[in-house]
Amino acid sequence: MAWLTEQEAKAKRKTDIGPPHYSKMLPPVISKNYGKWKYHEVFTPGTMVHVAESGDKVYTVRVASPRILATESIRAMLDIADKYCDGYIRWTTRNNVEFMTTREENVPLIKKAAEDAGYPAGGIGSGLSNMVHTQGWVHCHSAAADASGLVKAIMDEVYPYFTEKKLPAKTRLALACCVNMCGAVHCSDLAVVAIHRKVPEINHDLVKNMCEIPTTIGACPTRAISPDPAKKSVKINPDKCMYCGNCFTVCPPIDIHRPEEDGVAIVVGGKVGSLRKGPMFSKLAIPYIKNNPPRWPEVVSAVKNILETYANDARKHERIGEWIDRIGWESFFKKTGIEFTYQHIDDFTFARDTFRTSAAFKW
Amino acid sequence: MAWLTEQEAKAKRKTDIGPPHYSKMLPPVISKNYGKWKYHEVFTPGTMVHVAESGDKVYTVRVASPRILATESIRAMLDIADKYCDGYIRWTTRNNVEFMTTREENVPLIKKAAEDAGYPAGGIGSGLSNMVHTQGWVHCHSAAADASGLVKAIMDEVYPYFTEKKLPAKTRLALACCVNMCGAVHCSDLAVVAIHRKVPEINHDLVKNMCEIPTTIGACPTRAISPDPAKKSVKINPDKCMYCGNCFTVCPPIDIHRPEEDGVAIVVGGKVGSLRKGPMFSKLAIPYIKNNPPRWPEVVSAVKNILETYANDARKHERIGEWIDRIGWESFFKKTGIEFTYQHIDDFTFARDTFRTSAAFKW
Amino acid sequence: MKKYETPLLNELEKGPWPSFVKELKKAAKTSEMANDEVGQLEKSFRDKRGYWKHGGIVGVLGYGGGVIGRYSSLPNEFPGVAHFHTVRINQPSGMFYKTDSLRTILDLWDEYGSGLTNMHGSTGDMVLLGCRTEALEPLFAEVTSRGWDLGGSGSALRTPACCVGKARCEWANIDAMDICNDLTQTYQDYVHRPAWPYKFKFKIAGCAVDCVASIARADCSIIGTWKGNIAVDQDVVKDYAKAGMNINAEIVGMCPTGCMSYDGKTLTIDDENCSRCMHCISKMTKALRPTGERGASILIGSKAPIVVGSLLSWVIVPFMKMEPPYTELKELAEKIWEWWDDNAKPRERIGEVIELKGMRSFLEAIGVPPQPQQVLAPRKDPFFFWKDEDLNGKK
Amino acid sequence: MKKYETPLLNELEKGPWPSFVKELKKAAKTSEMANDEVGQLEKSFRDKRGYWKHGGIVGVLGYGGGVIGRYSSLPNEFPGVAHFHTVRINQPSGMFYKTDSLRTILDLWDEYGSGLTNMHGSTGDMVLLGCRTEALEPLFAEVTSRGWDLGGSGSALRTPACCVGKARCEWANIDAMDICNDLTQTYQDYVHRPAWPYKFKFKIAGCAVDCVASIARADCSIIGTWKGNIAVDQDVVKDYAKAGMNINAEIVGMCPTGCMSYDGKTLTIDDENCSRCMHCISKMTKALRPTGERGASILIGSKAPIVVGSLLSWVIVPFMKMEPPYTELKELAEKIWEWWDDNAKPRERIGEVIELKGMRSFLEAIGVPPQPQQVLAPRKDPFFFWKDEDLNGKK
Ligand code: SRM
Ligand code: SRM
Ligand code: SRM
Ligand code: SRM
Ligand code: SF4
Ligand code: SF4
Ligand code: SF4
Ligand code: SF4
Ligand code: SF4
Ligand code: SF4
Ligand code: SF4
Ligand code: SF4
Repeated sequence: MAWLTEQEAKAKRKTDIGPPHYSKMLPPVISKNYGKWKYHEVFTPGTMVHVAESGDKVYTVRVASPRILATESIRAMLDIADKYCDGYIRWTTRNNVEFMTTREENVPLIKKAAEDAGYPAGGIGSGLSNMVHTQGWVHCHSAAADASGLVKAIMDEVYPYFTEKKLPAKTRLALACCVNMCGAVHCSDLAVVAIHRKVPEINHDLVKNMCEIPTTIGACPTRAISPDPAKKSVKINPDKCMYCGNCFTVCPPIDIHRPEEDGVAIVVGGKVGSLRKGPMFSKLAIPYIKNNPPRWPEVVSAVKNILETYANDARKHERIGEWIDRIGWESFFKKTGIEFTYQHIDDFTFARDTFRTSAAFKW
Repeated sequence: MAWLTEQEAKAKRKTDIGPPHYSKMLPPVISKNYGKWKYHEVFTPGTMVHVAESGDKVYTVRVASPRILATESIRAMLDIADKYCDGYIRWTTRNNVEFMTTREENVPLIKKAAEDAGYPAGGIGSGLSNMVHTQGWVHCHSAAADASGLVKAIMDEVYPYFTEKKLPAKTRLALACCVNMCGAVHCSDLAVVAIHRKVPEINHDLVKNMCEIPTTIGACPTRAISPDPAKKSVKINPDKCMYCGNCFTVCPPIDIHRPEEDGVAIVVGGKVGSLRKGPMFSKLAIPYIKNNPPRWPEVVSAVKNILETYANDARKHERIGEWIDRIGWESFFKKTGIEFTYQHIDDFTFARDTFRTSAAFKW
Repeated sequence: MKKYETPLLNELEKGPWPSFVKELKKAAKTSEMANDEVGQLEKSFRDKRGYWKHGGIVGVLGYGGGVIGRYSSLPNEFPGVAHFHTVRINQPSGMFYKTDSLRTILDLWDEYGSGLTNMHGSTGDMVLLGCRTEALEPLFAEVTSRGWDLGGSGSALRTPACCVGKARCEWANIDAMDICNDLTQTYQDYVHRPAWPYKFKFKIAGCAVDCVASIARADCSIIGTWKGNIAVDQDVVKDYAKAGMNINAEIVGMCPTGCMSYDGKTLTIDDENCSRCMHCISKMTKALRPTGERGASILIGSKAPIVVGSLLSWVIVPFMKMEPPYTELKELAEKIWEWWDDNAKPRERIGEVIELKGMRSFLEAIGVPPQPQQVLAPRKDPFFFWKDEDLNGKK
Repeated sequence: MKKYETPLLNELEKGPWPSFVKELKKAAKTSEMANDEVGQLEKSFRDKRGYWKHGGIVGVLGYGGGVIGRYSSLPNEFPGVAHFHTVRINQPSGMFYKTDSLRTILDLWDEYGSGLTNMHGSTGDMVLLGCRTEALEPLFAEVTSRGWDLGGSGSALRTPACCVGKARCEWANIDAMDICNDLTQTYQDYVHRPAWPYKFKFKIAGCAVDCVASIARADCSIIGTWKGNIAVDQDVVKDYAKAGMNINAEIVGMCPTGCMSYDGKTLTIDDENCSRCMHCISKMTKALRPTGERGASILIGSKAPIVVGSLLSWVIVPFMKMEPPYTELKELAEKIWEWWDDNAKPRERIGEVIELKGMRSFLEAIGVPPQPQQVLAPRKDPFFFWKDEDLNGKK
């Protein structure tokens, strides 16, 4: 293959056609039974069956993915799909890969083939699924920690909960590499969010040359930035700065990176489904753990500690947030042994609703 | 008795002595068993006994009061206390009067004497107590409705729940005659709060002479008032005004009174004790009912409707707020037949937390 | 004395509930002031509006509060209420009265005022309703010479109030009446000489049942509690069951922490998970009793809605011992007032200021460490601040 | 090709979870770009910081979005990532792929880009990771000529996403994939040409289980529901019991409305009090089925925390029928956008604007009446506003 010339490209290009219609992508058993499924049954964390009104069955093998996939790896998956799944494959909303087949006997073969390729089966039912995450140092300018590296380190450690061990309920881990929170970690059972913790440093000489002052001022969501006419640059009010890095986005000489201060916070107890208690936000469990690549052992053990405390203490079907709701946050801190700090106390817009307005609580 | 002369007054006056020490006011059985009570038992809504570790008993007869009491009436009560209670009497935190005696046989006599004086016994246990209220047209410049009149009309109607009939739990009614809410009705099971609903009218000529412009501007909590230099007066931004009447307090020519627009709102579901669900704020049930003195029949029947719906539907020990919490506000509106309006939807500072963030609700 | 026709008010003399109109009219028999109050009130009922003007500053020499100035806006029509100030007499803690002691006040009030009262005002004072400016000084002299004093008003410490507590309640963990009296006496100067950004209220309840609504309407709510188990008398539990109580539905099923169980015979409490909410104890008072150490939780900030919306008090100190002379409590209160005074704009209550300045700055100023009991839940959004001292040496 | 030492990254090739480092290195075998990505990433791991610069505007002719411009801040050291833009390819609704169809994209990407992908991005796109500016136009021509198109970025309609819905789930009340596809196709212009105050996201879930997290991360969340009873197959209930399910603890006791009961034989649902939360149905899928009319609840406004804190979506329309061509939904969406456009400052999401301007003004503009389903609870403080039209003629 060779690159198209400008000419060729102009001739070929189309616009506003949108994605291919999904109907072209569906395995025949899905097309046939579309909207007519009756029930499903989970066999193992990696396998389940859906049964249609018609009696048709579709077996699904779900396998893990690091989300960053080389084309070569995807091709390997497509080969499996060609071999066992009539040439169809699917990705889930949490970046796992699903192989579907109407032939039960293919299930172990698919599992084996995927595992051989490096992608183990799991993630279905009451356990851990893939950890949703974002770009990190691999691609984003804003990242206060890497994404994929942390995820790999964490998932290696909690791996059995993906492939075999059960938890009281589905448990959703997520990671966002900065407070923009592209991972939408704000409603996860347990999420890692990378944070900066210091006001960015300004290289005034470079600002003068590289940045538009009004744009830079406008980029700050808390209006912490004001002009510094003497230096033909800007200054930052440290009491207002929330270390979001928006200024850095538009003006790289305002450097938000602080290798020794950046790190991650851990938030817990969020969910999105309306089942039982309804959707909940994740709340702060640990305000800061330092970046310690390549394997972030402190983060990994903090995650494990919370997960295992939950696994031992929660009732069946109770999500992390429901469990904490029942026992109370004061018990959460006691049982996990996590220190409670000033950072845990809300001082943001809606702080009021987080203060305890009751004389009833646990010691 | 004659008035003290200025001279005499100067000679006699003391300052900063504070109230008499409570120990001088306690019946002997109370002094003796202070801090050593063991349990109590409620006999009727008007009578109960407290039993001390020592075996001593104190019987209490609680009677209603309109709170506004003429000295003559208080003297009549003191006479009863002298006769049956060794010369001691008590008021409760909800303005009822308590007669205490160690002699069981006095109980019916006290009850009878108080009822003869016009003050029926009741208010103990799972039912209605006195309706907490404030000044109204009797004394306060700020009042958007009367207080005592509304309370009298309501209590006449729900009277049986004070003297004999039970409710699922203690039910606290309250009334505040303006949004200053001196009655602290913001945490009552059911409260009436009087409201203005229109921007005050300004008599500019009088403002010029009677009011300090900066004070007037400063009095407005929402900064709705700004100078009107042309008129040497002020103007009000109608989008910001929340009809609180603070401007009228400092500048009477800015008249907040609008006889045809003023009236009351009804809020429900508050409580203060930490039992079970903990303290709760009252929430808006009915945004407006017009002032219709002397007996406000529309308000009375609205109160009765809510109370009876609650009485029929709630579980034992469930306060109004707990009941609504269990059934959901959408069911509350359905069961009471109360119309849901734009006013019910919060648009104040903390609106966000009142919006429904779940796909689970009832039709 | 002018005779008013009161067709509207008359309607409120009917019905079983005690009638305030009857009270007004009782006083009006002998008081011109009360009589004109009746007249003006009838007019208010007719016109559906009040006729009062705010008072400006009236009071007694050397005090800045205790009297609420009020004037009729129709002084010519109703001269008896041309002045109609209220006088707040500080109630004895717990609102017990020896009858002769109270009679003294009534007699003075008939002499100097309208003969009308509120027993009591919402804050807790005995409110004497309707007094002329010139009566204030002599009335004050009479009242104080007999051992009574004025309560608070304005930007001052307001009259503290409490529940009946140890006087007649088996659940009082602290001596609410004594704390109330002690605070009132210790801080007389603050009660009488408004010197703060705004009002400040104390309310003291013996337990979490909160019979004085302290958590809803006190800048500082002091609520008794305990550290220890709930003792269960299983025999008495059986009595309750026999008497028809559905223990599983009414007690176990309503326990907010789910820490109780009942197998039809024995009631078991997992005390470590009890939040001391008082539900079970209040419904089975003969069978259940707190045991162990007693003290109070200190909560801060409740108030009515203006300006930023009503607040319930927030837990600041989960547990404090409460022994006279209550030094720890007073030291805390004084630190609170100092910080408030330093940080508030006029008419900002303590709760509002904490919200504006952040709980951390408040806690640091009063020397209270962060504790999970202070929050219902930790913060959600990751915009938390770090001081240099947090960064250095920590983790 | 430069050979990087990667002692730190190597650590992440170990362990049972699939390794992104292996993926990077697979691509690096043939791609200079991927190779320098590995080099720069190793440096990031060593220095604990990223080395990227935000992109400014890069893209394809006539489109304002679909490409995220990104440049290394160390282009001399890592020339392969001097440009390292990402290209968002709009995924087919539901993320099913025919293998040959997907191979087409892979082949193109090996030719024009780094060979690295994200399957998928958080919004739902197929993300092609690492592309030079000059590759964008030809790549775009190749991709579109094969029936694919770019997804959204910038202040535009973002690529809509949905759960698997009717394709493979027994609980889908609406055709999530079809709605997703229809909205994507109908609003191609809005996806490709950012013309709004900020981004706008649609996510569509077939039921309240919300397997696409729509309620947490979509400006408009469309969630399937039903109006009708839950049909109970009592025989199958018995099977579950026999298989060891503790129906009282796991189902009845966890029903949030308390509307279920089970006497050891029959499972009863008081449907009027069911909130359709999906708990019981999801845990006993063989025994319980919704019946009756199907449609969707429309919710508005969820987003990540910047600036005013994270939001969950708010119920606006409790129930809407969902039949193609989804006219009612589209009319609603268009009214929402119009009001948003009229009222938002740049970079204000719809939820933020509703909060600022008040729910009433929003509902009035889009023609939706107030309904109790829109709120968890009514307002508390009595500071509500009255329009003249409310005062005239009402009550
Ligand atoms: C006398 C008084 C204290 C005082 O210092 O004056 C008092 C006295 C008692 N209260 Fe109270 N409460 C008193 C105001 C309150 C208040 C405050 C208020 O209403 O403003 C509350 C909080 C209400 C709220 O949560 O909104 C209050 C909530 C309770 C409760 C909790 C009810 C519940 O389950 O939510 C109990 C326990 C119970 O009833 O089982 C209780 C129980 C009691 C007991 C049984 C305590 C005891 O063992 O002596 C006392 C008599 C029972 C009764 O009245 O039914 N008392 N009680 C107050 C009487 C007011 C009145 O005249 O009616
Ligand atoms: C007399 C009393 C009502 C009653 O009928 O019982 C009362 C009456 C007034 N209150 Fe109050 N408040 C009274 C207890 C309360 C309470 C309840 C309490 O203290 O437990 C509250 C709610 C709790 C709180 O403090 O927030 C209360 C919240 C207010 C407010 C709102 C304050 C706020 O921060 O939101 C104002 C407005 C103000 O301060 O300007 C207010 C202002 C007023 C003024 C002084 C209005 C004024 O500017 O003149 C009222 C004088 C009425 C009059 O004509 O005499 N009053 N006020 C209560 C005091 C009697 C006493 O000393 O015992
Ligand atoms: C690629 C992706 C993360 C990923 O690894 O999957 C992503 C990456 C970026 N997001 Fe995001 N967002 C991505 C999904 C999200 C989501 C999740 C979702 O859409 O479901 C969210 C949370 C939901 C929401 O919209 O609030 C999200 C909330 C943000 C925000 C905060 C917006 C806000 O209103 O709070 C920003 C900041 C901004 O818009 O300036 C942001 C900005 C960015 C930028 C464009 C930062 C920038 O200024 O350059 C990131 C480019 C990264 C890069 O280097 O390529 N991204 N972003 C996701 C898009 C891929 C795709 O198209 O499928
Ligand atoms: C495949 C997928 C939809 C898709 O379009 O891709 C999917 C598929 C199913 N989900 Fe899901 N869910 C999927 C993402 C989600 C999400 C979204 C997310 O995680 O971001 C949620 C919301 C989580 C939350 O609330 O925070 C989700 C919460 C559930 C639940 C609710 C669990 C609970 O009790 O709270 C169920 C019901 C259950 O497990 O009993 C469920 C049940 C199911 C069922 C059984 C539905 C069915 O009858 O087919 C499907 C397989 C079960 C399984 O995976 O255990 N699915 N499911 C998604 C798989 C993601 C993955 O790779 O792991
Ligand atoms: S979360 Fe932040 S750092 Fe991570 S991809 Fe999104 S914008 Fe970039
Ligand atoms: S980091 Fe964020 S808050 Fe701080 S100055 Fe920069 S833009 Fe403003
Ligand atoms: S509630 Fe308002 S009108 Fe009533 S007494 Fe208090 S300040 Fe006056
Ligand atoms: S009524 Fe209140 S909000 Fe309106 S102008 Fe007067 S002071 Fe301001
Ligand atoms: S608050 Fe507690 S101690 Fe005080 S009276 Fe009420 S129940 Fe008794
Ligand atoms: S006090 Fe409350 S939490 Fe404790 S056991 Fe009793 S009901 Fe349960
Ligand atoms: S959201 Fe509902 S319909 Fe969609 S996949 Fe999940 S369970 Fe099925
Ligand atoms: S769907 Fe939810 S609310 Fe309805 S019966 Fe089932 S568990 Fe209860």
